[in-house]
Amino acid sequence: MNAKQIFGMVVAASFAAATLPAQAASLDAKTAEIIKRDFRDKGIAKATRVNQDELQAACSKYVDKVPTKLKHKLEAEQEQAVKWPADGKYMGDWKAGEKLAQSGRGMTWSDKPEDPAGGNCYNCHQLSAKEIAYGTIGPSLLHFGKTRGNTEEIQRYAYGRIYNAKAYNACANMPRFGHMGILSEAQIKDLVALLLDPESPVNK
Amino acid sequence: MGNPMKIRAAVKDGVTEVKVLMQHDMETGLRKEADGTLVPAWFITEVKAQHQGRTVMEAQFGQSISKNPYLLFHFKGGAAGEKVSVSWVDNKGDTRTDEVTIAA
Amino acid sequence: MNMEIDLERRKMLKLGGGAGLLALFGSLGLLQSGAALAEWNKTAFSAKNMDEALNALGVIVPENNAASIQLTVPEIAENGAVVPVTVASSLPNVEQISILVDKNPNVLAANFIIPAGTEGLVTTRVKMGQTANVVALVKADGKFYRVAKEVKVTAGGCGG
Amino acid sequence: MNTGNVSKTILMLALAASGTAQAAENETTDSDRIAAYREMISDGNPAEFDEMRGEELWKKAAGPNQATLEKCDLGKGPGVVKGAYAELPRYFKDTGMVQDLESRLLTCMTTLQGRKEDEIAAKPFASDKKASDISSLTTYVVGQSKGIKMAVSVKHPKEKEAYEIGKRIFNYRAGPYDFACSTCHATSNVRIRMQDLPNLSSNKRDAQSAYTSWPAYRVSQGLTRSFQWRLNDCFRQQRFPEPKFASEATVALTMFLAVSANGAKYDGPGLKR
Repeated sequence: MNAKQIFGMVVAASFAAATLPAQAASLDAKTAEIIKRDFRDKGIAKATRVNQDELQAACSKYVDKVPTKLKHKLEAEQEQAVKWPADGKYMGDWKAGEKLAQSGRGMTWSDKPEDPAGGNCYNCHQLSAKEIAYGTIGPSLLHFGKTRGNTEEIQRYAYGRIYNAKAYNACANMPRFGHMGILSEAQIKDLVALLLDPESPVNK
Repeated sequence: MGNPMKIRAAVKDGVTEVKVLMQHDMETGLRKEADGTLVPAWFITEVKAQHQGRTVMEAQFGQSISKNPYLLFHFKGGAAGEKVSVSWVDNKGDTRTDEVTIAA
Repeated sequence: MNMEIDLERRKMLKLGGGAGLLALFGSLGLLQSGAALAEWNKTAFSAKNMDEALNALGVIVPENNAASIQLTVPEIAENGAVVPVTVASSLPNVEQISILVDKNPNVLAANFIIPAGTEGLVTTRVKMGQTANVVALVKADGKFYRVAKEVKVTAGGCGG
Repeated sequence: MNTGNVSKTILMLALAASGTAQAAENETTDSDRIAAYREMISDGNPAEFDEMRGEELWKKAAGPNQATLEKCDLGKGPGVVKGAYAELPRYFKDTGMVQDLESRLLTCMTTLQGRKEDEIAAKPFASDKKASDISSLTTYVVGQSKGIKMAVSVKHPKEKEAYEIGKRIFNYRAGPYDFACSTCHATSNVRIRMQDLPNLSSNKRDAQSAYTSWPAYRVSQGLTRSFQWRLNDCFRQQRFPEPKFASEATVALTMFLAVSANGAKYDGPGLKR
């Protein structure tokens, strides 16, 4: 057995064991390098989309279990960036909201720039009792308004949660619909109405 | 000539089970290409299965049958080693015949 | 495929539609005496609603008969492109089994002519544009029986 | 497509049937109903046609060298196809890289047949409803591992490294929706719309059944889809840019997922909605 082989075995053994912090850091760096190199523009999905903001980087690094102090800092930053409606009104049209909630389209490389993004809500949440094809990644929102009431405080909470879920939970699964420019202010209001309007199927 | 079928036939307790999988796009005539042009109807209209020269199944298909049509049926009789043949024809006159030996 | 059959095919193409398989099987020598092939029922397969389709199939008033027809369909189909349908009947002398989808643009999906010695059982797969009723129509001893079941066609996952 | 057990087929169909007494006795969930649907379509997989096409392509002289792929080394020696997929991805000495099946096929098609990598990689997936050559070749090769236990090695340092990088890519959150693979695939018993989502990071059974059922015939598309396509379409829905075909990133991610499936019998090509 020559020195090279022995070295190879030592390296292999150290890899087989749990990765050490130094190795982890170098693997993180290498991963970032590979991702930047191996993704390319397609349609509206530009290669620069793989560049992470501070929040995305932290949630990736800690696999969504960010240390408490950093978590609070991130949440505070996200909250500060929420743009509340200038007219102080949070409720739109629940019918338009239901349409948005049904649509899972938007922002993929197969979507056209002029195609409006949907809310993707049913992908992850139960909403109207009539729609049986709902996802369970997020909590059920059936009877959301019925159980919580329709106060201004609840409206503001629902608006904020849709605008930027990460202001409430830094590594939430839910996208930041307002913050990232996926939905407009009017669209978010329509979704708030879907959740809270007593006439909405969500509350029937 | 159409693409080959996958046919399986097996006999058990005097009953032969036949499963046929055909290769065909089964275009309804209602589907549009991305550019908006209508894809013309193109589908299998008739299928016939024979065992030792005797017809054991005749099927007529419409546009609502799925792409790569599947058909399962049972007939009495049939012995291991005997043949089952299946033929189809589509609305453009294309056709295909395949044969399989009955397994035990 | 030899020249002769090609000629037959060309003839058939000119004729178009129903007589096709008849001519083909004749040319292949597959057609046995007394085993006349039913013609593809153009009127029935072009029917746009249930009544038209039943009319074209020569059905007067089908009897609802859930006991003697077992129609097996999924309650929910993840995809309307492939909906498996099995029709099995315990009735004696089953001559014909038809599968219809009430909300499809062409209501009649398939027609099976069951010779003596073949069981009253078929499985196939149909396309469904939306949530609809699948109808199994069985002709036995000259009488028609039917049974229907709803299949819910659901929205796909995240779009893929 | 198994033939034979007539009574079993009928029983299975009866159990899956709507409104049967058996089903009514227990509470049937929508997931059960979807499972019943999948069971009902599991027989007669049109992927078999793609396997046939792939086998023909494997044995057909093609490219500037007019060579077949019968001398292609998928890791178990030149020409050995049987069981090769169950051990991929793996490190290949001749290229000095960890390669998955499609990456390795690219190597063989370029070295043996003299074809241009760019041309193959430009249209690696089916388009206009027609299968691509490399995709059909993949279907053929995976079919030759059916029933064989997944045994993907991480013994070589590069294999271990690919696994570690793959795990990091799995958890990499980015894009306008902040999604990573883990957003949808790191929790058990959740679904998107009506589709159950396999937990690929901490549920061995999920990870095994998901990996071993790809490539698969997608009934909604009428096409057999490869594993590279599966990853590609996940990234599309993650709102990511496009991963380059058979790139290091996709191979590393495949490595992570394949290793997670170790021990299970490979069961593809599968049949999916």
